[in-house]
Amino acid sequence: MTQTSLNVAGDFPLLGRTVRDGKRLVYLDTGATAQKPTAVLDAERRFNEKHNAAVHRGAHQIAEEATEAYEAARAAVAGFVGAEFSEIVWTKNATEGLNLVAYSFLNATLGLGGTAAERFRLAEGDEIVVTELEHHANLVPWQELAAKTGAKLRWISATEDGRLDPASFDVIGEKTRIVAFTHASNVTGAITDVPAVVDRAKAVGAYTVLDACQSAAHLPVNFTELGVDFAAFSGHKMLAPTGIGVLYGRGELLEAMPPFLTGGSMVEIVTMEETTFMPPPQRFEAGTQMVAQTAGMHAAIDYLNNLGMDRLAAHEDQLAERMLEGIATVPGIRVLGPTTPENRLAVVAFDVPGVHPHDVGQVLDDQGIAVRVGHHCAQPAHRSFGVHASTRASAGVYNTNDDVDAFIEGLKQVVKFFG
Amino acid sequence: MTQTSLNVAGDFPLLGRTVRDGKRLVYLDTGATAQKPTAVLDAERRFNEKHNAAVHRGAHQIAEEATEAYEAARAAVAGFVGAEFSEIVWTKNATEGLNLVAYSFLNATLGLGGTAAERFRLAEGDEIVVTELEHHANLVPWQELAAKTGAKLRWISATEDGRLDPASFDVIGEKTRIVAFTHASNVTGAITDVPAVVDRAKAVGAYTVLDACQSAAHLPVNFTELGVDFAAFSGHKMLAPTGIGVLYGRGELLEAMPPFLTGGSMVEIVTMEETTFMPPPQRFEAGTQMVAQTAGMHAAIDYLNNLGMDRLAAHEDQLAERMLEGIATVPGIRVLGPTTPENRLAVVAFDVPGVHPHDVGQVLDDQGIAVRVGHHCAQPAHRSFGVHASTRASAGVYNTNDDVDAFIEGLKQVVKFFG
Amino acid sequence: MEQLYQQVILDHSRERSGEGTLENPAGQSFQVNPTCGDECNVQVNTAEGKISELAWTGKGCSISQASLSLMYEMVDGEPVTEVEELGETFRELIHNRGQELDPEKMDQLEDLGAFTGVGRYSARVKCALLGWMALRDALIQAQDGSKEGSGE
Amino acid sequence: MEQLYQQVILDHSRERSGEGTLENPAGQSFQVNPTCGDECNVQVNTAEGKISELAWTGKGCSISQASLSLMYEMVDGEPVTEVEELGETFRELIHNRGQELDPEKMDQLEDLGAFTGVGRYSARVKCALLGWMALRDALIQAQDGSKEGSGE
Ligand SMILES: Cc1ncc(COP(=O)(O)O)c(C=O)c1O
Ligand SMILES: Cc1ncc(COP(=O)(O)O)c(C=O)c1O
Repeated sequence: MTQTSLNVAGDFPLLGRTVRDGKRLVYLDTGATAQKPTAVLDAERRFNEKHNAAVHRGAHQIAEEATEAYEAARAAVAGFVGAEFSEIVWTKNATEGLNLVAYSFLNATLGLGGTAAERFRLAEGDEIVVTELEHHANLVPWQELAAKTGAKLRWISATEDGRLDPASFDVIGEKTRIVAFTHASNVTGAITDVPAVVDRAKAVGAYTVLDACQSAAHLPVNFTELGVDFAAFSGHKMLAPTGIGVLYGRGELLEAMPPFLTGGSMVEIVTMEETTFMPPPQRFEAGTQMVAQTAGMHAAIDYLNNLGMDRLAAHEDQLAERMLEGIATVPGIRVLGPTTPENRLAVVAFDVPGVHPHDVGQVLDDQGIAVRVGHHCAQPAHRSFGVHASTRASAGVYNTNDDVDAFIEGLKQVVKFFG
Repeated sequence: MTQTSLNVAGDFPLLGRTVRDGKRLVYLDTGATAQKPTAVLDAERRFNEKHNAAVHRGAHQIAEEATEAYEAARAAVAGFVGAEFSEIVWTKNATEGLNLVAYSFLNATLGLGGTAAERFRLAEGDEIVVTELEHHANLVPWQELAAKTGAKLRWISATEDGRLDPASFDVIGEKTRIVAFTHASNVTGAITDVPAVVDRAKAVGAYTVLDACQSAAHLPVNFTELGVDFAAFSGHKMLAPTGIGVLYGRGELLEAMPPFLTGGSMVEIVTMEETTFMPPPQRFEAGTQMVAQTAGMHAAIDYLNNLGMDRLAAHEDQLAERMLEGIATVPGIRVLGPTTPENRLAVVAFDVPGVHPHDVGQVLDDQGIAVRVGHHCAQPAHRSFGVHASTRASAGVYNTNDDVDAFIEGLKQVVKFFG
Repeated sequence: MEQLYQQVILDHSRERSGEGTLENPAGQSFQVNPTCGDECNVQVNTAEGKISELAWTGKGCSISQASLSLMYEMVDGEPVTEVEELGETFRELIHNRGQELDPEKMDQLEDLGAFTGVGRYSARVKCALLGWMALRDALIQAQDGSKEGSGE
Repeated sequence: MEQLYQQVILDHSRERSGEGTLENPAGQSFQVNPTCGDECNVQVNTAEGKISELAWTGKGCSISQASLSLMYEMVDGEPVTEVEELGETFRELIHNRGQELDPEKMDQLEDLGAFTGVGRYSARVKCALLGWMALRDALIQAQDGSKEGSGE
């Protein structure tokens, strides 16, 4: 096992702090949210100190600069995920992006968007397919859409090792209108075979919605090549600030889709009676946007591009392998998900039989090791493993072998303490 | 006229920059977005460098700190607007807050939220009342809601001097279910007599939705005393970062309302079939929130509280008076809105006959004076004045008499250049 | 760690008192901790102003389980008003950021004083209080019921 | 200021050429600048590969009005392919951040060169191009129409 450490922890101010009476912080909770490099914080601050103004709404110099920064960030994101400029819509987080798609289908179903939007109308008898491994963000909006339109929710099930079970792909059938699925599970870390799902969905003419929240942050992704119709992810998981997310939508679809949030900056002509809307992406960006955060997002993309997503992925593969091997040396621990490093992220959830995750996390925290405990917003995924909750260690660009080793050592203390 | 300058421009780094080849920046576009004091930028950065972690989702020390910062900011906002802690919902901007209310009514109408939510159901024959002075953010969502539910949109009209016309308040009648209106117009600057509208709405049992986007930033406000049911405003207009906004909802109503965005952190029990939701405010905060921005919002509220909203309002009153008097010295200019300083903000839109607002703004910009040109996201308000667009100067805490004087001088140049 | 996981807590989390269900509870309350999906159900009957029967089921961490078990031992058979008062004092302790309350209150809390350290960890506050939230809720129901009952 | 508001522009914004409407335009396009609500409507007929008739209406700032007026003068009666080429060159100029293009292109642009300064102000780019966007759109319609027409 070679060390592929990128040695960038020094770029991340928060990682220099200590916790619990002077302990070195070992941050293994990147699956929840990533720490931010100085370059990102500087970019956001520079925007606020030099170029802050209303975007697409002013004719003065600072407003022009703000608008240019805002759209340059969009171009950077488009390049990062293999999309066209106007296929990138800013949202506050991935959750909003997924809701945007669900609500646009609802609005079309309720008659908005004219004939262009008829293709998005749902009716009783239609089916929406999700999976048992979804984060609540890519499950509950579809439950709600089904409840409101009379469509039926069906789902792909999970295998014992936490992957999508191809044997259950036949829930995708003639009645399927939408297939919403995750690119990578935030519980099991398993990476989905996207083409297998997309091919099947395309064969029946269903729209595909990809939850790229974990993947875009850790793998090179190209939505055009993946062939999905929509994809959503969050900046805060990929070194960018909180409060900024992205929805990708295939150009032709965004063109035809009715808006979701309505208000300023997304309209053409407004009378008291009636309103016409701008083309995408503006049509989906109502109100004053998270402009300073787009500047931070731009810097995060630059940072990741400089590093190279391939190198980042290789680095994290190696950490995943080390984590899995380390966990295997602690007797009794059950990994929820694949136990081998292929086609998975460095996101490892596990069960310590007889010890509740809260207690596991507490003993780790006491040693300075920050992990996540609970259901990680994926209760059905946990239920598929027959557990209520789990402990999850997840790595990022800044983690090192030392971090993994400290975590394994900490896990041994947990077992000792409660053993 | 006494100078009440607060002399705080030095707290705002951006105001120290120059524009257009070294000209001093005179920023009179606060109605669009405010500049940020160092204290706000520092608070946001401190959060990112010391306390950034997932909120309400982790058991490690940093997650605890992040959660505490996030909820402390909510408490500060609640205190600032006279609300209870759980009546404050974070949004990305005011636009989202207003859409949240409209979509929750829609969801209730479509059967979600059980019997508790029946009170929000709309039906054909019901009426929604708005006003001609609304920002598109408080108009288009209601147009859309009406189109989707079969309710009818009616409106209060504007007087010649840009106030709500009490003679038209009788559009609020027995069929009215919702009255959505602005606390202060972002075009005319007129402050609404809120009790007059609320009393009428209450008399017919209609819900009231207040657009407090301009008011909360410039006046002391107390939503409980105003007696409104919902109110929305944006952080970026009140010295806080972009990407953070607030929806106020009366406790009893938020309790009964079905959620809008769905996903993580707002659910109780999730099965593949069905989901139960948390109580407010969490029910309305799906996904990872704009946590660093709440820290910035907290600092902005502290800054405003230290200054005193009464003093701020008095300062801006004086600037408004100086602006109106100055404009009156430039022949031919028509103010859109009240021409006297009572019951108005320091937001002054005007028409220079024969000169298009773009051209007005350009000549001002050339002198370093940043104003807004266009329809300011309020096309119907402009139409009520018989114009397409206007130029708007709007002041903030950091402006001085010198700024106003420079603006008036600039306006004279405009008339000279195109005269 | 030892400050948080006092021996009393570890013991009660392993050997739990009061687990079970009642046949005809006058009050019952189901509570969830949304972070982890932990849950508990508390059932209660009252008679002559006292808790006459009490039982609980639940799954959760050592803190929440020990809290339920110790709660059972401390309040079963006790006067409702005293139980409510004890609950208030316990809540106060848990919100006291790891500091003890004044000696009088610590005396009143008896073994519950072992939870003092929980207050240092804000993410665990809910764990310690989950059972007590359910109890408060269940008691309100039980007493509403008995008032209604006696009114007929 | 004088760099932006060249005399040619000020003159054309006051004395506008080509304002009006056609009776039976083969192509027409309505364009809005959402920032300010400015709008224009361009109508066109083509014959033998040339613009045979052209008219426009609109409201907007001096830049957009002057651009429409000068556009009319430059393209009315000209071959469609040349007009499209001119439009491309003009777009290139406006996106050139205030710098002139190479002398050959500047020659081609003739009086349109007065718009060079607009490129320094990104918020005004749309003003200068609004009419040309409408013309491009209208020409596409007109030619689709004439192709369809000739096919019958
Ligand atoms: C009166 C009024 N309402 C609503 C809004 C919308 O606010 P935001 O764009 O921050 O959502 C604004 C500002 O643009 C406003 O001035
Ligand atoms: C797989 C997955 N999907 C969706 C989300 C939701 O992202 P956010 O909370 O940023 O909206 C997350 C993270 O919480 C996630 O891990």
